Amino acid sequence: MHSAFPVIALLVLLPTVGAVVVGLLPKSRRELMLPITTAISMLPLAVALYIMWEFSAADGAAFQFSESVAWYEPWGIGWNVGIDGISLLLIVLTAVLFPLSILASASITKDVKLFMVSMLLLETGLLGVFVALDLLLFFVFFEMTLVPMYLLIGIWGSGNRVYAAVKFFLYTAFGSALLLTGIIALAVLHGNEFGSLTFAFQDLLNLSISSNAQIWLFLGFGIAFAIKVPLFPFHTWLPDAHTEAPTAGSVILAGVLLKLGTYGLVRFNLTLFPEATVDFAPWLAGLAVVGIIYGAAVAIVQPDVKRLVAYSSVSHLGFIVLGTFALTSQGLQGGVIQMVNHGLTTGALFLLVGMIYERRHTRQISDYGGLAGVMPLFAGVFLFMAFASIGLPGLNGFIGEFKILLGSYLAFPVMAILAASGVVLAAIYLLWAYERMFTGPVTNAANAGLKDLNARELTILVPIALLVVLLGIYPKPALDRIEPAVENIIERIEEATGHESPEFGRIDDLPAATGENSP
Amino acid sequence: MDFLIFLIVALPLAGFLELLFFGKRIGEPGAGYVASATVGISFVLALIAGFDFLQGGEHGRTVELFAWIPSLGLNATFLWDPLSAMMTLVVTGVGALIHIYSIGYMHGDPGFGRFFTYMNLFITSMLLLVLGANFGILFVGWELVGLSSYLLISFWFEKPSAAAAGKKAFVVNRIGDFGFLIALMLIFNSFGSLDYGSVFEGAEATLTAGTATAIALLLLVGAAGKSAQLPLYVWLPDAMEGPTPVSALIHAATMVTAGVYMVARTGALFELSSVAGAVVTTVGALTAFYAATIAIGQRDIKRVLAYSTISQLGYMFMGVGALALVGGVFHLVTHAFFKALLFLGAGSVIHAMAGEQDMGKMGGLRKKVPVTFATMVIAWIAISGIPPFAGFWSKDEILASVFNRGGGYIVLWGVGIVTAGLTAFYMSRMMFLTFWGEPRWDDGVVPHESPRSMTVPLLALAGLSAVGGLINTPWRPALEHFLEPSFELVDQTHLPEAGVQVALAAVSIAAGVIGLFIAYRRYVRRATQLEEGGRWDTLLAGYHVDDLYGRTIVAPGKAAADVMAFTADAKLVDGAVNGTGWLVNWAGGILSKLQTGLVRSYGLGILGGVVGVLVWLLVAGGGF
Amino acid sequence: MIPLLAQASTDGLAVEPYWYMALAAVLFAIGAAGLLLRRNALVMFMSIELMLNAVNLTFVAVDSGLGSLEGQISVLFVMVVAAAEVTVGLAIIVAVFRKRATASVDELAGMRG
Amino acid sequence: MVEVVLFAIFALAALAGALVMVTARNPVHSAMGLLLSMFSMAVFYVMNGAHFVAAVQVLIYAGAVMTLFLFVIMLIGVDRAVDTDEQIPLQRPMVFLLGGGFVFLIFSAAWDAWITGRASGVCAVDCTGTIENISRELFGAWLLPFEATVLLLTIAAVGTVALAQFVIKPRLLESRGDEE
Amino acid sequence: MNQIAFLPIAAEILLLAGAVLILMAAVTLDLGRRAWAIIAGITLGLSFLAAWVQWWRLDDVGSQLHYVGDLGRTPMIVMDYFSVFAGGLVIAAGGIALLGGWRLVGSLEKRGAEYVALVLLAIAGLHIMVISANLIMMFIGLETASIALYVVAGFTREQPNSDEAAIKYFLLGSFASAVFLYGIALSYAATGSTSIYGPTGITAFFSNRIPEPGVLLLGIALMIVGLGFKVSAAPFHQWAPDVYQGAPGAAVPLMASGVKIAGFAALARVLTVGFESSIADWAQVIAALAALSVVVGTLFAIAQSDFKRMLAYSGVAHAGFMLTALVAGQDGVPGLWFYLGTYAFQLIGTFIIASIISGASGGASPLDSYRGLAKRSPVLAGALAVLMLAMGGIPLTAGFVGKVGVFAAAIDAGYLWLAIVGLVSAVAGLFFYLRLIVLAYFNDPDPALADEPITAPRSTRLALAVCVAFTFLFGVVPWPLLNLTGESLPLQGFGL
Repeated sequence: MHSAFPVIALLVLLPTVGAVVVGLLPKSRRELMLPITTAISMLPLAVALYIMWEFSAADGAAFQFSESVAWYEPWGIGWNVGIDGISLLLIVLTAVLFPLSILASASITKDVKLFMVSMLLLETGLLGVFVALDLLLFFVFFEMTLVPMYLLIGIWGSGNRVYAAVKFFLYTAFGSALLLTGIIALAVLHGNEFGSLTFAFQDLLNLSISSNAQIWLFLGFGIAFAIKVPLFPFHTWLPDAHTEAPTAGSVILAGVLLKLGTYGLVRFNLTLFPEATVDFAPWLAGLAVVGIIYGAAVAIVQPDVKRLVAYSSVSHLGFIVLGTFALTSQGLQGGVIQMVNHGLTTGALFLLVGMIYERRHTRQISDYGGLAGVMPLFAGVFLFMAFASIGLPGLNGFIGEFKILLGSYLAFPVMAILAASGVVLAAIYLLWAYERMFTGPVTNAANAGLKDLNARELTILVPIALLVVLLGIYPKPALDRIEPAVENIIERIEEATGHESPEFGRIDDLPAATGENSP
Repeated sequence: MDFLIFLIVALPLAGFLELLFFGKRIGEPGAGYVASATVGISFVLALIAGFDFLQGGEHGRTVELFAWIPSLGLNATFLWDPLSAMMTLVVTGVGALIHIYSIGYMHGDPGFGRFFTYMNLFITSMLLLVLGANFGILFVGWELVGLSSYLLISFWFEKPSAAAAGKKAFVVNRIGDFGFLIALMLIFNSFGSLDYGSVFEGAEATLTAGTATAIALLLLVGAAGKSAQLPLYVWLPDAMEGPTPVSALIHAATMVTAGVYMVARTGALFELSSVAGAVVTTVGALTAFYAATIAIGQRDIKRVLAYSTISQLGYMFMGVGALALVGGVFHLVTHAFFKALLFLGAGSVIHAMAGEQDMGKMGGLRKKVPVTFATMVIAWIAISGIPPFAGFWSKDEILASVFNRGGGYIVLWGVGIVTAGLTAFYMSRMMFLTFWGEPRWDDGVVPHESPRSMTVPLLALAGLSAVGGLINTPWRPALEHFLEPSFELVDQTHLPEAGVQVALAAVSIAAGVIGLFIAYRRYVRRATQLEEGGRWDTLLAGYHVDDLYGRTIVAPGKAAADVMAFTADAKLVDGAVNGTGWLVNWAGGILSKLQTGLVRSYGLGILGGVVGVLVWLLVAGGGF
Repeated sequence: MIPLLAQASTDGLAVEPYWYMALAAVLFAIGAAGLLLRRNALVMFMSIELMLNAVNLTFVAVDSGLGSLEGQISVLFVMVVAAAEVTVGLAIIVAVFRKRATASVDELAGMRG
Repeated sequence: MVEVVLFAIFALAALAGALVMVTARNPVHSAMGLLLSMFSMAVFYVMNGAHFVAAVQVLIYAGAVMTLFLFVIMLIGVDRAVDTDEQIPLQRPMVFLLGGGFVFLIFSAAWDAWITGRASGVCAVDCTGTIENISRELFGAWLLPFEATVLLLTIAAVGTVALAQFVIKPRLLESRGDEE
Repeated sequence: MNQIAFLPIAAEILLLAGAVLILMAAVTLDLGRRAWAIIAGITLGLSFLAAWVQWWRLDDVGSQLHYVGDLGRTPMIVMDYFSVFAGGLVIAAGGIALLGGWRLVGSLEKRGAEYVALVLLAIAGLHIMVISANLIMMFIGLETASIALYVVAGFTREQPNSDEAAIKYFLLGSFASAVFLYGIALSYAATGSTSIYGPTGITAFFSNRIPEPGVLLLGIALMIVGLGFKVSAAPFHQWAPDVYQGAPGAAVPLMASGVKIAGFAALARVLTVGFESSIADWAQVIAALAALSVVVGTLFAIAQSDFKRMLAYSGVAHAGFMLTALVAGQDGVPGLWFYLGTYAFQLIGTFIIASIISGASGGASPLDSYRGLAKRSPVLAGALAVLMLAMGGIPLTAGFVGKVGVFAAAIDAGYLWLAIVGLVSAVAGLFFYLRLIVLAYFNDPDPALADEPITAPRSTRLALAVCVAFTFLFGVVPWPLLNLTGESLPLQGFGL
C-alpha cells in the first residue's frame, strides 16, 4: 500500500524542520521559544492523528503508508518506512507526549533554544525508530535519540546530571554496539544467501538463519534492547537518568524512549530470529519477572519520589517483556498496549513530580506531607495516575497487565503467578508514597503555601487523563489495530519453528505453584 | 428493560461525575441530595426491574453494553438475574438510606461534597461488581470498590492513622486480588472465556478436580481479602478510621460481602471441589469464632462492630462454603440490615458524644438518645439470634445446613454455636456499656439525639432488621425460590428435617440467651466497668496480630527491599556497571605508565611488535 | 692451492648468497639492539645506519642470487635516502644538543603518559 | 674457496665492527666500529659483483656519512667515554631476548630457501653491476624514483637550514658562550 | 625512449615547484606571507586538480601503469581509481591542514617560508607513496614525507617539547623505515621483484605459483610493521602522543591525517594487491593488530588529561578500526577509504580546535581548558561536539557511516569477533569523546577565562568549517562519497 504523498517522511521530518526554525529564532526572544516549539510539535501530532484516521485496522498486520527509496544499492540501504498496528500506537503516543512535555518545560531558563532544538530532534529520532523498516535506518534513529537526551540530562538535569548523562549514553551505546554488529551480520547473511547486502527488514525476513546464528544474533539484538527496556539486570542507568533528567526528559525517557527496547524486541527479535526467540523466551520471561518484583521492591524503599517512579518503570517494563515473550497473542497484545499505557501513566507521574519539584525543589518524599490539603487538585490527579499505574481496572494500566498475565499464564504459569505479585507491590509503593507525601498534617512549613495546579499544568494533564480513562474503558479501537499485527508475528514464529503458541481452554497439568491457597 | 438496568448503574455514575466536577459548586447539602437521589432512584429502578423475578422461574437477562477487551471475549455486559437483582436492591436500598443518613452525619464537614462523590463512586463500583456478567466486570467492580473503600477510609487524610488505614485496606485487598487474578488466569486458561455462562455451564465437563480446587481456593483468597477473613482480616478494624456511614455501608453492609457474593456466584465451581468447600467453611467458622473473641475485648464501639462484622462474615462463608448458598446470601441480606443499623446507631451515639468512640466514656445513654437506643436494641437482638428477628433466621439456616452436611462439618457447627453465644455476649456487653450504667462522659459532653435525617434511616433499618428474616423462613422459603434460577447449576445443601431443625434452633437460641445472660449479670448486675490489663489487653490488640504481621512480613519485607535497593542494586548490580567503568579507567591509568616518555622503550615496543608479528604470521602461515 | 681447500671448493663449498643474507640478519639485529641499548642519540643513529647497511647487503645478495640488478639499484636509492636522513637527523641532534647540552635521549622524557 | 675465506674474514670484521659500535663507550669508537662494518660491506658488494655499489658505499657511506658523524661528534663534544649503565628496567634482557628471537625467527623461517623469487627477467644489457648497466637501469626504468630523490634532497637542504637557524637563546648556550 | 606521462606526477612537480618558489619568494624576493599563501594555494589547488582530472581520464582509458624505459618491466607508478582518490585525499587533507594552521606561519616569521615549503614537499612525498607501484618508490615517498615531517615536528624550538618530539619521531621513524626496508628486501628475495605490477612484478610472480611461506612471510610481516608505525597502529604507536603533543600544534593535523592516509594507502596496495594471495595469513595479523590498536588506543585515551594526547591515542584506536576493514582484503578498501576520508577531516578539525584553544605553536592542551567552552564560544563548542560525536561513531555523522562500512567488511570476511571487539571498544571510547562535550557543555568556564574571547583567523575558521561541514554532510548524505569510495579500488592483477 503506497500512499502518493510521503506522509511518513513528513511526520518524521517535521520536528527537524521545526528544530531548524527554532534554531533560527533570535536568542533574545526567549519567551517565544516555548509557545513556538509547542506549536511546532503539534504539527507531527496532527500528522499522526491523520495517519491514525487513515489507518486501516483490518490490515493492521501490513505496513501501511510505506515509502521506499533506495539510497545506496551496494549496501542495500534505503528509506524504507511503514506503519503497522504496533508502530501506529507508539507513534501517536510519541506525538502526544511531546507537545505536553514541551509545554511542561516552562521552568527551563538556561539555554532555552538548545533545549527546544534538542527536544524536536529527539522527536524526529523517536518517530523515526517506529517507522523505520530498514535496519540501518532504524539504528540511525535509535542512536539519534541518544545525543539530544544526553544533552537534556547533562545540561538541564539536576544534581548528579553529568554522571547520569554519561552513564545513560555509554550504557545504551554499549548495547547499540552489539545491535549494530548484529544488524551488519544480518545484512552479510543476506549477502551470503541471496548475493546482495540489504538492510531492508522485509527482505531480511526471507533469510533462513541457522539456529546457531540465530542465537548469537538474538543476543546481539536482545542485549541492546534489554538495556534500553531496561530489563533486569541492565537497568541501573535508568534510575539515575530518570532522576536527574529535567521533567520533559524524564517524561520522554519513560514514555517513549524505553519503548524503543520493547518495540525492538517485538519488531525484530521475534520476527527475525523465531527459533532463538522460542529458545530464549523462558529466560527473558524469567528476567522480566525478576525485574517486575525487584523493581517494585526497590521502588518501595526509595526516599526520592522520582527514583521511585523510575524503579516502577523497571517493574512495569518487566510486564511488557513478559507479555512479549509469552509468545501468545494475548500476551503480546498486552505487551504492546502496555507500552502505550506505561507511556501515558508514568509520563504523567513524571510530569506531576516535575510540577511539584518546580515548586519545592526537592524530590525527597520526606520533605513533603499533607499536600492533599494544600493542593487537592494536584493530589487528586496524582492519585488518579497512581491508580492507573497500579493497574486499577477501568483505567488503562489494567488492560495491558490483565492481557499480559492471562497471556503469559498460558506459556509460563509459574512466572505469570509471580508476576501477578507485582500488582500487590505496585499498590504498596505508590500508595505508601502517596500516603507520605499527600496525607497527614502539613508538617513542613514550606509546603503550606504551595499553589495548586494552574491552567497550563491542567492543560498538560487533562489530555493524558482522558486517554487513560478512554483506553481503560474502551480500548477496542487500539486493540483492533494491534491484534492483526500481533497475530502476524505469532504466526510467523509458529510457522518458522513449529512452536505452538498455547491456546486457551486447554488444560495442563497444574503446576505446583498454583497449589498455594487458603489461609 | 435493558436500558433500565443500564440506568441503575448509570445514575450513580452520573452522580459521581457530576459531583467530581461540580461538587464544590453544588456544595452542602446539595451534593448530598444529588447523591442520595441518584442512589434512591437506582433502588426504585431496581425494584421495578426485579419485579419479574418475584413470579419465579425467570432466569434473567444479559445486557450487552459495548465490547471491552474483545480478544479476551470480555465485554461490558450486565447480568440481571435474581441474585444480582437482590444484591442490587441491598446495595442501593441500604446505600440510599446511608446516603440520607450521611447528609446529617457529615453536616459541616469541609469535605462534604467529596464524601458524596466517593460514596457514589462506591455505589457505582459495587453495582458493577454485582451486575457484571463475567469475571472481568466483576473484577472491575471488585477493584473499584477497593478504590472507593481506600478513598473513604482515608477520607480524613489529615489524620495519619486514617491515611495509613486506607492504604492498608487497599494493599491487603490487593493481596487477596493476587489470588483472584491467578484464579482468573486459571479460569481463562481452562475455559478460554471469563463469561459466567460458559464457565459455569462448562465447569463440570472441563475442570478436573485439581483445577477446580485450585480455582476455588484462589477465589477464596480473593474473597478472604475483600470479606476480611482469616488471615487477611486485619484491614477491617483499621478501616473504622473512615466516617461511620462508610463503615456502615462499605465495611458492614455491602462491600465486605462481595466475597460472599462471589463465592455464591461461583458456587458451580466450589461444588466441584469438596476440599475447597470444606476449606471455605472452615475458614468461615474459624474467622467467626476468632473475631468474636476479639470483639469481646474491644473498647472502641466501632471496633466491636468491626470485629463483629468479621465474625458475621465468617458465618456467611460457612454458609456458602457448605454450599448453603441461599443461607449465606440470606445472612448477607439480614446482616446488611442489622449491621448497617448498628453502625449507624453507633454513629449516632458517636455523634451524640461529640466524636467519642470509647465505650469507657459512655454509659447511661438510654435516655439521652432514645431513638438510637431503641433501634439499636432491635439490631442487638437480631444479631444475637433471638427469634423472630432477622439474624436468627439466617444464622440458623446456615448452621442447620452445615450440621446437615454431617461429618467434620458438625464440629464446625459446634464452633458456630459457640460463636453465637459469644456474639450475644459481646453485643450485649457493648449495649450495656453504652446505654446502661452510670454516665462516664467527659466533661462538657452533652449527649443529644441526632437529627431527623439520621434517625429516619435508623428506623427504616430497624424495621428491616426486625422483620427482614421473614423473607426466608423454613416454612416459607421465599428467598430460596427467588434465587433458585441463579443457583440452579448448584446442588445445594438442604436443610435437615423439621425436627432436627427445631432442635438445632433451640441450641442456638440457648447459646444466644446464655451469652445475653452472662453479659447482663456481668455488666448490669455487677456493673463491671470496662476491663483492662492482662488478657483483655491481648484481646484489645486483637491478639497482636498486626504486630505479628508487622514483624514477620512487613519488617522483613521492608528489610529485604532495603537490601535489594541499597545493597543489591546500588552496590552489586550498579556496582558491576560502575565497576566496569572503573576497571577500564584503572587499566588505562596503569597502562599509561608504559608510556614512559623514553624513546628507547618505545623502540623496544616496536621490536616487540616485530617479533610478535613475525611469530603470529609464521605460526599462522606455516612459515616454520 | 691447498688440496683440502680445493677439494672443498669442488665440493661446492662456495659462498652462497644466503650466507650474506644470514649475516645481514644478524647485523640488522645488532643494529636494532644498538638502537635500543644506547642512549646516546648519535650512537643510536649509527645503529640505524647499520641496519640500513644490513638491508643493503641483503639486496645485493639477493641480486646475485637472482641474477638481477634491481637490488643494486635499490641500494643506491637507499643510500640517497640515508644520506638525506643523516643530514636531517644530525641537524636534529645538534639542535637538541644546543638546547639541552645533552645527546642522551633518556633525558628527553618530558612527555609521557 | 678464497671467497669463503674472504667471507669469513669480513663477516667477522663486520660483526666485530657492529659489536664495537654497539658496545663502545666512546662514540668515536662506535663510529670506528661502524666504519669497519661498512668497509666489510663494500667488500661483500664486490664479491657479489656489485662494483658500482661498492664504490658508492665507500665514497658515500664510509666517506661522507661517517665523516659527518665524526664531525658532529666533535661538534657537540661527546667524544669521550660515557656511562653505559642501563637505567630502564628490563630493557637489556628484553633487547637480548627480542633481538635473539628476531634472528632466530628469520633463520628458522628462511632456512629452507632464503631466496624463493625468480629473476625479474632481462636486464637492459646484462646484469652485472657495472656503472654502465646500472646507469642504463637508473635512467631507464628507474628514472622516476631517481627524479623523486630531488624532493628528498631539497627537503634535506631546507630542513637542515630550518633546524640550524637558531632563533632562541637558551640559557645553557649563553653560558657556553656559543655564537648565535 | 618513450614519453614520460606527466599528468600522473603533475602533483609532485607542482608541489616541488611551489616549494621552491616560496623559498625563492621569501629569500630572494623578500615577499611576505601573503605571497607564500598565494603560491601555496595555487600549487595545492592545481595539484589537487591535476590529481582529480585523472578520475575522468580513468573513466575513458582505464587504469594505467606508468613505465619509463622501453622494457616495461618495472612500473613505478600506477594510475587507478585508488591512486587518484588517495592522492586527491592526501592533497586535500594537506591543503586544509595547512590552511587551518596558517596562523603558525605567521608566528614563524621568516622561517614560515621553509615551513610551508616543507609541508608542500611532505605532501608530495605522501602523494608518491599512494601512487607508487614499486616498493622502492614507495619507500622513497615515505622517507620524503617522513624526513620533512621530522623537521616540521622540531620546527618550533622555542616550545619546550618540540625538539624532544622531533628526535623521538626521527629515531623511531628511522627505525621503522629500516624495518620496512628490510621487509622490502626480504620480499624481493621471496618474489624477485620490488614492483607490484608489471609482467615481472610481484603479482605476476604469484599468478602462476602458490606463495611459499618463509621469506615471503618475513617480508610481509616487516612491511606491515613499517607501515603500521606510520599509521600508528599498536604496538607501534608510542611515538604518536609525544610527537603530537610536542610538535607545532598547527602542523599536527597534517602529520596525523596525511601520514595515516598515505600509510593506509600503501598498506592496502601492498597487502590487497601485492600479497593478495597470502591474505589468509596476513589478515590474521592485521586483525590482531587491529584489535590491539583499538583496545590499547581506547584504554590509553581514557587515561589522558591532555586533549592532543587523547586525540593521539584515539588515533591509535581509529587506526585499529581502519585495519579492521583491511582484513577483508580488497572488499574492505571502500570501507577503509570512507573511514579514512572522513576521519582525516575529523582529525584535522579537532586539531584545529586544539590549536585555537592551546595555541598554534604547540605545547600542552589540558582538557580543563575546554571547560565551559559552550559559553565562551558556542560555535567552536558546536564544532567540537560534532567532531567528537563523529569520532565516537554516532549516527548522522560521517564517523558512523565509516564504522558501518568498516565493520561490514570485517563481518563479511568472517571476522565477527573483531567487529565485536571494535564496537565495544568504540563504546568505551565514547567515554572520552563525551568528556569533551561534558566539559564544553555541562560545565561552567573558569571565571578567569570566561570573558576572554576566543579568536581565530579567518583561514583557521574556514578550514574548521570545511571539516565540520564535511563530517556532518557525509554523515547525513553519505551516498556520493560512498559511491566514490566504492569505485576507488586498486588495480588488481599485474597490469598490462
